[in-house]
Amino acid sequence: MHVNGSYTFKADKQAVYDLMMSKDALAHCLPGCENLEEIGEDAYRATLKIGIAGIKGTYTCTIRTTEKVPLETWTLTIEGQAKTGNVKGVGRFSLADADDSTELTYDGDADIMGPLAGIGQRMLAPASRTIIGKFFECMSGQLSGSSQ
Amino acid sequence: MVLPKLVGSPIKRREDPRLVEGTSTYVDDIKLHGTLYCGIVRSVYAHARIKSIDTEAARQHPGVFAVVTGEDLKAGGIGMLPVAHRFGEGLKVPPRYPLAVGEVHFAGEAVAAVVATDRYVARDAVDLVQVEYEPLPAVVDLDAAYAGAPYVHEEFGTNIAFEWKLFNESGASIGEADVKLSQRIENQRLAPVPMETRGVVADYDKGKKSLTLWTSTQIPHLLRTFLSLLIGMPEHHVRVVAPEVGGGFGQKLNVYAEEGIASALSIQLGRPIKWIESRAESMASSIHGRGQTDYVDVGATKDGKITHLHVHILADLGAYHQLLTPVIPTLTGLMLTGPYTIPNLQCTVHGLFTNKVPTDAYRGAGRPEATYLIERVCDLVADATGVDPVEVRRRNFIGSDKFPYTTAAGLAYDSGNYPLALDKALSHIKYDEFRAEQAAARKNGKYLGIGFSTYVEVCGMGPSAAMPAGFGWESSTVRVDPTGKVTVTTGASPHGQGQETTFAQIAADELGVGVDDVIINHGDTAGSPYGVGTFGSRGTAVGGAAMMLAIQKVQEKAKRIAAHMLEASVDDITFENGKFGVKGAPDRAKSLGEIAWIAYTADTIPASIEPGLEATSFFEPPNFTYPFGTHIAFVEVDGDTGEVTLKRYVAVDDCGRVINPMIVDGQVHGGLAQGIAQALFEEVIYDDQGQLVTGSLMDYALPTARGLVSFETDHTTTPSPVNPLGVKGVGEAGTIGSTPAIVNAVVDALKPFGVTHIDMPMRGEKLWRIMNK
Amino acid sequence: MLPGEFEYHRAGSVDEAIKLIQQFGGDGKFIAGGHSLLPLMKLRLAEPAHLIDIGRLPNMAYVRRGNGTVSIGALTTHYQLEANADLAKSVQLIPEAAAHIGDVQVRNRGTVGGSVAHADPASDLPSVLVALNAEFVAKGPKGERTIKAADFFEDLMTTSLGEDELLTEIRFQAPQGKSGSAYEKLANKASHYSVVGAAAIVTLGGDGNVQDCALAFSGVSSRPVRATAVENALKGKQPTAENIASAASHAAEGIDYALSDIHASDEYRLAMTKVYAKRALTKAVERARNA
Amino acid sequence: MKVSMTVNGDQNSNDVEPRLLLVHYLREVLGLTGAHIGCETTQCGACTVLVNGDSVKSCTMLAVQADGADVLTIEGLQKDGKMHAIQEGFWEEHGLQCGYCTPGMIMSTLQLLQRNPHPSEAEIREGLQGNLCRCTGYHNIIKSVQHAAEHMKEGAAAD
Repeated sequence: MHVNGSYTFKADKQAVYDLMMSKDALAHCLPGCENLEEIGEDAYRATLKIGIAGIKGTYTCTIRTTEKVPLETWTLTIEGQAKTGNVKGVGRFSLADADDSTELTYDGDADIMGPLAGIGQRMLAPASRTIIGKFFECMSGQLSGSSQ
Repeated sequence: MVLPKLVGSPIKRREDPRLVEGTSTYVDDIKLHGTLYCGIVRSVYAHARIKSIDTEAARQHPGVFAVVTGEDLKAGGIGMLPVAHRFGEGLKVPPRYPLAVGEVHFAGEAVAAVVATDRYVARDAVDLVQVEYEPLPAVVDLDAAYAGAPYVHEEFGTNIAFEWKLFNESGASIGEADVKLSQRIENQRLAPVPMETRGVVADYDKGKKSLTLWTSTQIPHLLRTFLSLLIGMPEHHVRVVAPEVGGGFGQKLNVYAEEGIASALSIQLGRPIKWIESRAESMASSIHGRGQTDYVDVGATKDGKITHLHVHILADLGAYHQLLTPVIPTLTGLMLTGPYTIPNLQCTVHGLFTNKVPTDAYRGAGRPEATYLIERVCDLVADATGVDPVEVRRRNFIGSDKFPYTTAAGLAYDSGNYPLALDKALSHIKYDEFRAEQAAARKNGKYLGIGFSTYVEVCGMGPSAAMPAGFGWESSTVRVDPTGKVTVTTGASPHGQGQETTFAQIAADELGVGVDDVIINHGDTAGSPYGVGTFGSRGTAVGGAAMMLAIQKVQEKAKRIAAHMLEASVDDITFENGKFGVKGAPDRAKSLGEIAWIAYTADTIPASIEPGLEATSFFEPPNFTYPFGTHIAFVEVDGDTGEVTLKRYVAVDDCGRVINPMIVDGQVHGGLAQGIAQALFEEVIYDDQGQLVTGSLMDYALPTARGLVSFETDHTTTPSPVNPLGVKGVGEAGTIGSTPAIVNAVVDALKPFGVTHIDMPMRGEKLWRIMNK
Repeated sequence: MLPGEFEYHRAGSVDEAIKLIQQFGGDGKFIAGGHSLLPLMKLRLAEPAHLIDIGRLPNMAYVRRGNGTVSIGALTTHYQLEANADLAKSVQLIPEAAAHIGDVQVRNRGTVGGSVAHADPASDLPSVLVALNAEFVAKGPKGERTIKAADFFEDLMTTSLGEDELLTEIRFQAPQGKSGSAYEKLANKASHYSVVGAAAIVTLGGDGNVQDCALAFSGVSSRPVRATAVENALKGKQPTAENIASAASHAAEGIDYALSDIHASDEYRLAMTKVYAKRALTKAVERARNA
Repeated sequence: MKVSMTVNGDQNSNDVEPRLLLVHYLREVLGLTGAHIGCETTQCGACTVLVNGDSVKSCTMLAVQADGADVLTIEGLQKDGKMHAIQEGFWEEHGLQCGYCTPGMIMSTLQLLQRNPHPSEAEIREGLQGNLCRCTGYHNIIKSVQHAAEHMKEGAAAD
């Protein structure tokens, strides 16, 4: 499943980049994050409760940031396992200056393996869109929170 | 009293009272004391290496009795699942264990099994088994699988499991034909979806060291043989029972992992084990059907005579061979010329492994693909030559005086009269008026279409020598009990076809008793001679014929006993109006019951006659049968949405002699619904990672009452010479004939948009795009 | 397909139901007919630890009319809407949309409240209620409040109901004067959910022109969407076939996100909004003329 | 927890897990195996029974939700050992083959004819939309329902 989109942050590139690399921000904004443990450089293990409304799966995830070009681009890979199946998301992120703000664009693939793929296909695309949207909204909130 | 002639009458089905009253027994209705429930852990990946399986949490779960993996079963002596073994050299056969060992090759493949106190706890425990995988690249698309790496089974270095060729060509080459055309034709994957999913109850008797397996199957006897080999238990210690079976459609013509797993677990735990497949499991792990991409080149004359047919079939086998997997696309190759005299035929089949559920026989099994292809070709030739599609078919028909007829593929068609069925179908419609109505409607933006399909199928499977794994015969025992009642056992194992009725009609007529004096038993290996099963429209053509031979033996013996009773010569004994008498002395005639009593009391019969009145026969058919017919579909395509509405459907079928016209029509109706649904909407879809995205009936559409019409059925009767009943079989006719009729009708409707071919299914969006490009 | 374990509580009153849901926080779920929740639980996509059965709460299944306001109790089943003779005359699109839901058995059990609180984007009633500018009455620990339809459906399976709030009633003004309404649907062939569902209400003035109209879609986006561009294009105009078609051509405007799945692409869904807008409006106009 | 319900006129009371589906209560606890399970996602209708007079898919209802209810299953349709007119209709018109969908189909037909004693073909097709049959193509099911409608005495449907 292809996912792409963009989000505008009211901050400069450095702030947005730092935010996206921040363990604390991730721990706060990754959907249903119950713990985020560093397992290496730019690599974490986390338990995420991902879903919409009452439909949530608890995923044991590894999260890695690779191919970093500071202030420009990076790749985020999330691999998770849950009872309803496994997920793998690989997203390429990039930042661009916009008038007094920064536009983050992402482009990637999210693959769902297992029962969820077979029974939930109708909902997967809009659900991932919603979940990603919430993530950025939360991150944006972190930004304004930290500037206060 | 003159007994009514039952054969040919639409008598009500004798199996129905228990079914409409809800008192019948399907597998899940069997409840043995102490039963434990089995749940299966299935692969979430289409292709992956199993790194580890952690069963501890599941084992610790309250109510869980056992958790086993592929390695456990293998160590316990459980072997590999069987495949059709007479396919020929060069067939690549990957090993397949009931629970995967080392690697998984499709999403849904069984990886581990749990056993628990009830089905809810078993389901809980399935979630507690942790499997760690190393994902490997999945092969999904057929053209990509043919092109090369990645490979489903790395060890073969190719995805091509086999190559199969037909070549019969002489004279001018296709390049010299007046008209040449090429078409890529897809025949999408389908799920059989019997309303009852599969299910198993395995019960091991420690004292007798024997196993009874109740399973929803079409082939209890073959299953018993293969199961004994799979689990290493002597065959005579295994009993297989097919209780009431809620539809098969080929999906239950197989030997499945769970039959072995439940058996192994019952032996291990000494308790009855029940496993009932969920619908999601059924969609993701029981066999699928169809799945071909066909590249077709056609040569024809200007006036629509097809001279050359060259076909390259890419057949989607899925990840493994099930019982008959590689055979199915070769049936397509053999039936490519349909009811037509096409002199030059070339066909190459490449059977391809993909990381998907294995394909195998689904209602029609290879023949719907052939019929779809050639009937599409007829319309393509009509388009290219300007000859009317009906006329193209007429010009290419094998003449009714040419039978038996050997086709370019080498098959000997038994009997047929194709123009007769076509004419009869045309007599139901007003073709010219429709064309005028269609032209007028088009001017108003209304798109009406008519589609024809004049098919022939190969049925009555079949002579053993021509069958992929032999086993082309069928058996039956006919016993007249001392009170004159008749107990028939048949090796065929019907599952909705109504043979408890049709066989009783035949037996009652032939033995001079009432239909209620006959009972037809089937589906229990302990209670019948070894048999084969019900599939390939063979139940009556082969199973009924076997019963007929046994009846004839009983009749002969009854005559000998009657001769003794009547103090006459056997040669003078007649059998009329249900009684055995002496020529010229009808008042002295004896009923079957009177004879049976003497046969069993046996104190008055001479030593030259064995006691009892029973006979067993095995019937080996000398040839297949070839039913045929003409189907005509009327559709309307919504110009705004592309949605197709079926307006009318006419089916004229010839299945040889008809035993029960009501049942024959019922078989046709059901087949039509399945064939129509393939044309319009049924489709198994995998994503590019090999995940099944049509994994439930929320996404895999089955036909409902609302989307169909009442069908107009009619028949011609051309008896088959290859069996003593003259029957041909009708179980698959509707499915085979209808798919191309619908597609041809939709393409016909969209002629104004310049299309000549549309791949199935005819989804609204697809047609909308054609109309709005 | 068997649900996981949970504790079951049967609420005897609305207050008790709210008390229970408060007690269990995010681990509790209301269940009425269960036709949205139980399938998810059987697939183990939803695993609430506590089910609070509100299916027997008294006096919550009704359709009432007074002073032009129609009130529908949250426990009213789809079948009760489908078979309501008064609605069939006054607000045709409600029984019409209800009759499009699932099948007879589903309509016998499924409730209006359960369906809209679940907010499946492909279910039929949400767009109907959005077109009707309905109000949703929610009761929670802090008392009762009403939520406007435009604010009720927030996103995919997400409403503005609080976790501890219970939807008790839906109400709206029945269209007045020379009005007609219709619901037209392109259904998914497997699930019967809407690929596109169009809910239209048209009121004609004395001059025969469209005095007021409302149009909303199910199935197209993550939540029901209102087609204001179509409404504006048709208001004040004669409801001729040309004018309806011309207005309907704006149907996809303002839909910033369209669903796309194996049954229909976003492009097709958006195109079908125009077709179904036309069909629903045409039918509504016809009914308004005969009102 | 404890559930009590009247099934086919008989009073039953049992202790069950809250998660037990009604269909499993009927089949496993009461031994009434006429209602079948065919899809589990509320599409096929093989598990259809009447609860308080309404046809429902018993695989999408918890047994505890039916506490106190009056349930009618296929086993309760016969009166004095005689088939119900709908059962007769399905038998007469060959409205079944493998029989797996049949009990649900018959219970849906009962609901249909209770609400509409003389349905048109289109109304029958609509009324049976919630029941899938893979064998008959519905052709003879339509005829079976018509046969039943003709032979059901006025008021008999409500029995």
